[in-house]
Amino acid sequence: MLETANAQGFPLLSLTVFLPLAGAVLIALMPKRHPLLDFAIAIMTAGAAFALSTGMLAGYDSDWMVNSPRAAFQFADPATPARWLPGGITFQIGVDGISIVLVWLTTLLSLLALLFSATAVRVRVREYIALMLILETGILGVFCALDLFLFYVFWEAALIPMILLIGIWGGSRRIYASYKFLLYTMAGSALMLVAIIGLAQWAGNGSFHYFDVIGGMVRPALDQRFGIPGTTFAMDLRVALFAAFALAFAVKVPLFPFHTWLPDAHVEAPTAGSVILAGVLLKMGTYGFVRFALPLFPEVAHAAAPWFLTLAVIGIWYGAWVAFAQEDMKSLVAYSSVSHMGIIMLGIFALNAIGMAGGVLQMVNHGLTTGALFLLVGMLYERAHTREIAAFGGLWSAMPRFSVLFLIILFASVGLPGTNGFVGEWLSLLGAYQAHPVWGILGAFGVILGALYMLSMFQRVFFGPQSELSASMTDLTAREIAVLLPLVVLVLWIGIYPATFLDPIEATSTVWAAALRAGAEVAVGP
Amino acid sequence: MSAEVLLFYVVGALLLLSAGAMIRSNDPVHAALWMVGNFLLTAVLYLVLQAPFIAAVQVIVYAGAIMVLFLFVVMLLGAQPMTRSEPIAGHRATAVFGLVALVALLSVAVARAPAAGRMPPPLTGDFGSPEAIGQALFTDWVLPFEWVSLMLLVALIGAVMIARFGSQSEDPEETSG
Amino acid sequence: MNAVPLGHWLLLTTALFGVGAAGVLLRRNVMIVLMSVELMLNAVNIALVAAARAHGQIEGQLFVFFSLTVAAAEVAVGLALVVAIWRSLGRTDVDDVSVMHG
Amino acid sequence: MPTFIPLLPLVLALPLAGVVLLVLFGGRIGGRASGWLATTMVGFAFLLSLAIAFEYEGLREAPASSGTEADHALDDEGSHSVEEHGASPEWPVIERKLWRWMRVNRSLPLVVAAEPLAVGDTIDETMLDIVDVPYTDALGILDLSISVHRMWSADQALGLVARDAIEVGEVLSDMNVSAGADQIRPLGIPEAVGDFSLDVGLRLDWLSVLMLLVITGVGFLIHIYSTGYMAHDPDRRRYFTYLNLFVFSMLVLVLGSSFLTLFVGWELVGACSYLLIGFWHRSEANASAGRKAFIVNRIGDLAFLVGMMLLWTHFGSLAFGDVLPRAAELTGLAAIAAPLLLLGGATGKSAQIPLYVWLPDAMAGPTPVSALIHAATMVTAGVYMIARVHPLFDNAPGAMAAVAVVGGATALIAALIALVQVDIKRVLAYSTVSQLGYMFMAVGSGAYVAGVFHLMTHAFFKALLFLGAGSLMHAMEHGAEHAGEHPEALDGIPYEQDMRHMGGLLRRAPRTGWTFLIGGLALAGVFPLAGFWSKDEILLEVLAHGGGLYTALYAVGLLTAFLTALYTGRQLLLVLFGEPRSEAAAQAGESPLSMTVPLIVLAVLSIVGGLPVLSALGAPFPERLGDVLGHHAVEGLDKIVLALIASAAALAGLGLAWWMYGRRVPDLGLMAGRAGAASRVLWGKLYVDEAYHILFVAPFVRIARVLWKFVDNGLVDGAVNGVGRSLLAAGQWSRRWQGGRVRGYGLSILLGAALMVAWLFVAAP
Repeated sequence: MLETANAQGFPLLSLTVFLPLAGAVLIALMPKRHPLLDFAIAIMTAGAAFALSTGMLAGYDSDWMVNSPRAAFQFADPATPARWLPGGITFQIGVDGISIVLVWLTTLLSLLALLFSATAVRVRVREYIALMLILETGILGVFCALDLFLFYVFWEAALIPMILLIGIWGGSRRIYASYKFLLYTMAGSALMLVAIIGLAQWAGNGSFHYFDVIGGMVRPALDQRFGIPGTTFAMDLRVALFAAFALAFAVKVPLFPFHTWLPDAHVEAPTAGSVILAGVLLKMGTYGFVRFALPLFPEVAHAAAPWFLTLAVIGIWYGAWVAFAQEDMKSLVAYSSVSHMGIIMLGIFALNAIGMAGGVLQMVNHGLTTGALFLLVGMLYERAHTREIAAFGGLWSAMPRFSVLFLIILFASVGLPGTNGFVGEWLSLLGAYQAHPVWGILGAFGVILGALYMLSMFQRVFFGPQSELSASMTDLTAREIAVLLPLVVLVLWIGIYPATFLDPIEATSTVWAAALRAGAEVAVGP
Repeated sequence: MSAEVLLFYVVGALLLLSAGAMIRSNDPVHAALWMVGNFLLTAVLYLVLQAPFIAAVQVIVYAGAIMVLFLFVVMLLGAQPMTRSEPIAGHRATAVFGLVALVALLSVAVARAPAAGRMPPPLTGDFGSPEAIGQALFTDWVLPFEWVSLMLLVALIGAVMIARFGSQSEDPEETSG
Repeated sequence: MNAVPLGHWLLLTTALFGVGAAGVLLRRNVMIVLMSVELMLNAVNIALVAAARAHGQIEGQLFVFFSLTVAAAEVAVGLALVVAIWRSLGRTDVDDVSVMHG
Repeated sequence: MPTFIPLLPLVLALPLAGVVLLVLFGGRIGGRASGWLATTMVGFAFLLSLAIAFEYEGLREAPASSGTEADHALDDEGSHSVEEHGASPEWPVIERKLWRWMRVNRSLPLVVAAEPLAVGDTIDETMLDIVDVPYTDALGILDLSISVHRMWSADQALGLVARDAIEVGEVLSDMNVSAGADQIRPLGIPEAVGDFSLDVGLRLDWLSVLMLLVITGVGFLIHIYSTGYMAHDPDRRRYFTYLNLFVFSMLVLVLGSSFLTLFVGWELVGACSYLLIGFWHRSEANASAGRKAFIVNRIGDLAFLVGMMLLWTHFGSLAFGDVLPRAAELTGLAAIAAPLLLLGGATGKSAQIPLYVWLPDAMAGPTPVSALIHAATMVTAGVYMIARVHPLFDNAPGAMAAVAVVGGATALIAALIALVQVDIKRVLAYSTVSQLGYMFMAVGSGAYVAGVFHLMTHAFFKALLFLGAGSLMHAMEHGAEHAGEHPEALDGIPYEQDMRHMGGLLRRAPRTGWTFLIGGLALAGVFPLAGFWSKDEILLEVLAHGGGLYTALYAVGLLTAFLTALYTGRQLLLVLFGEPRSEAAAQAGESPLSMTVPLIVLAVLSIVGGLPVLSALGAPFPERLGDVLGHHAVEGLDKIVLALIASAAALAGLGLAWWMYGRRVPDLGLMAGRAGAASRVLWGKLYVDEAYHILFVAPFVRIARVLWKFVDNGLVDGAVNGVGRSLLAAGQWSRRWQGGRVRGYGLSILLGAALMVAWLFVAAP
């Protein structure tokens, strides 16, 4: 059914997705406690997954049959959907230009987080590593699933290890934080399951496969548009289904009023958990919008866009503003995520190719910069055992290398040209401006607000008279630099030559944006 | 105002008073004594209602047998200190509210019922007499009567079993912790 | 006025029933709770007899007879339970008896 | 055959290579070598720029054959020449694409049936026209929907370039397969503006050549100076890294061939400025000054960003070569909004009202930084930008007037504030703001050449003044060391910067002193120094523009010229002449050659930099600039008379300064705002900082805390936790009723009974 450009008959994608899981199983089967061996297995499997995804990113053909959303999917595995469970549930995974960059980001950040954890975690190391690997598989599955039910399974599967990571290895309020995270997410996704089942029944003719469902969603509108007697799909039902999806994704993003789980989860999570959480887990929400909520309900999306744009703008302002008042570095970065995710949502709900491409690229960027920021804060925390901004000051003299790396990442976070942040923000804002100028302008204020809180924090931590604590700090070790350096290089790479990532993204988002627009037009009628 | 009416109001008031005193007693012995008084006043009301047989049974069974049972058990258990705290938050308030609501609703229902104003008809001489009751009991109602006797037997055996097994199987020390 | 209408009797029994119910709900001493249950039964009995009188039908009194019997059985079993509880717990507070076993 | 012009990217690469080398190996080679490495890089960049400039001069050609030579000259396929609008330029505009930066919304092939199809037909390639349109509309959707209904025997996507034969189902034939552009029309859904492709490219014309020379030339001198000035700083390596990065960024700004490339440099220089102002980061004040500069700049940048979005929405491109020739196509609100937004960006970068507040504070950085970034190059970026995009401003006279008014007001106010300053660098800082206002006045009058001309001469003499000030501070420190005592710091100003402690330094540090004097006189506009020519040109153009507003601006300009001469004369008298007013000044010593040689070079440039005769010798102004910015002939005004008026204003200012400060020993007690209300207000810098603090900063900080503590933790999270808690409480409460307690069940029965009775009332009243 699905012909792909990269069908070599070799299950490249499945291997990437399930290798980490296999690593976790292997670690669980290891008879004795050899933390070093466990780490070796974990890093080897995560590294192999990273290598495979790098190969796929390089092998992704951006120009192959670019004019159909379906055709954008490559590396599909198996080539035709396999029956998985009774009731029309199939198994098929594949990537288009949007998924492939997120898959790559996931494997990269998982590998780096594992490398970082080699010294950071001291209790229950085995379980920790295994959970990280399971988490990786879950997230990868979310980005690849081509069956709605499969997507839901991965979606929930990614949730559980994260909760355990926060709840077991977290800070002092870890139980509260993990419960809050769990309940928020579950409350969001429960309705999504209902919507998925409904869609399979009403739109997919009993099939849960993505293409069947999306085709079924558009079909009645097409029939009506061309005067063919056929099924109809009531608008209020569409709205309700869209709302169910949107709620699940909005919680995950998180969109403005649903964000309060994020600071708690971030502050309590172990560093590697924060990296994954901010780096890729949040992207599951925005990805969900791009992959499901928008294409399945183009006309509802168009109608609802002003509301989402408004929430996104509120999130940009609000997250930045609240971040400015933070006293804990980690919660500052957490609130900055709320702000940055707002920019991504702004780009996505511009519903045009530029905004969507910018939004997706910004997902990658935010994963890199925020992941790096959490790593940096984690490295500081390992030394100082505090993240309180006021405890530091004058850190630059004590940790010059750390400071320089922090500075580069900070510039990326505030979207300085030459770093990745600028490319993504610019495209997102431009797309939003093109769709709705007022929201584009209001969102652009994030440029100032981001500089405000980031530079204030940077000044208080790195500049000024040296505090006692700062004076006792030692600079980064070679291993820590090795963890950070890939991120710094990527930050500059994407800033200067984004085509590596932007080409697959734009090839796909251009098609999707066209399809979205056409879908909305067809549904509304001339 | 006839003696019947007078008795109704006086005895009715006393009945309610004794009931209230009973449920307000802290000492179960006092409560039991108030209950006896209550039962005896009830018997008087039965007499007013032309039910001498029931009145007699009331005195014998309730004020006699059941009363003695209660007193026995009370004596057996001895005086026990009672805590006044409520384990269920809001129980007391909810209970009072529910009681007032139920009594008020029932009162209104009774007052509005068509039969509320019904006056007792004049009666034949043997209404409520032992003969009349015996007649009915052993003709039309003989089956229920036998069932009830069987039930009494079951209750008797059950009571004995409960009391006995309770002493055998349960060790206070085992469950106290 | 030389007779009492049925409504008055019923109001009286309603009040008496309420007092009994209050005893059941508000008291914790199991003995008094049991007595309050008797009070409620008694109220119902009076209502039955009053209805029998008002309708001139003997069946009301028969019901009371049965209910007295049942009450006797109930008291017997109830008190046996109280004794059993007391033996196992050493207390007879109704709120202590909240689990089915042990 | 040009050999150097294709090497243009190398000019950028040299300072960037300096940055990379310093980051990677700076630690190993040490501070001194780091300094010389950086200097060498910029030096080579300067030499290359010179070569490019000379070569570009040789590309002059007859208008008819415009562009062809450049095409031949650059065999690189990314290079091409673009013909500018306007009066037949004599030099080609050379653009060179380096790489594609961003590409979005690519054109997609659309399949349209060439002939109607019938049921059962088989499509093959010959039957389909593949049309290149921005997007495929419904086709992607169609193929999805059809696959569900299994209309396609091959189950193949429709419209997918028809590589394989496809059997047509009846649905498709009903649609006539032309479900493309003609049947489906936009329905109020914003339409995408075509292919968005953005290249990183360079653009060479006289404007960028001039800027190139100024940046690398002055930059080179300041690098040399810095090796002396920073000789004892342990963090030299970091300093020179930043400095090289700055030069690179500034070159990106002026060489960029599109708005977005310009913006890259625009923001990067801001970041470098942030880093360099806060270079001595141990002091909280320096770090705050850097942050303030960055954030105020970002406010301007936001306007610039929005302006770019607006332009892109209208033109679908941000390349200068695409937008500027079509500037006249902008009409209505966009025509005025676009230049005004760009002006907003310029006010931030070039420290104009209302965003000028960062520049005086920026003097916290090392003095060479003040000279390079905050006087000669970065702050003039706004002027450069307006000149660069001048067709947009030409298209909107209202925006032009706004530029001129902003410039005039800034020039006057900053000059007034400069009158009372006692910090040698602050006088220069406000002077810079004021002179930038002058340039804005010029470009706001359409006199782009005059503005850029003043930009250049100002770069010479203001860099000279700042470097001289740095050298004098050096001399004071030297003197204080010699004397063994540090003069007391007054009003929180370091003694070595406080003019009240100076005096008579001309004798103690003659090389520095004389060059500082030359710079000061050039700033005051004394004939025949560089400042005279450019200032005169600006005043002339403003008056020539005509109209009441511009006549008033001419008066403002004249008044500012007078004030400029006044505060400059005051500074020169206080610093160089009279008796030393402290031991440090009395024993001050001259700076090393590495510092004074750049001063001498700049002094020479300040003397000859404005001479009209240079133009004939091939200097890039003003005729050659006119090639890019439009020739402007002033008629009907007597140039000589106007020049005399301007000179009179300058001399009057100097004279008044002498009368107040040179005639007798100046009264130090009256300085720093102690000479009456007016001076107090000026000393307080008109309380603009305080007003901004009360209006913006303080509310922002307070609202941030309220949002966090009250709104986020209280309301938003409280609502969530409240839902959770109430659910929990409901659970806890109801759990008790099910806890096996008899009376609980009893009460339930009772309530149930009550409800049933009540229901009976409702159901059967």
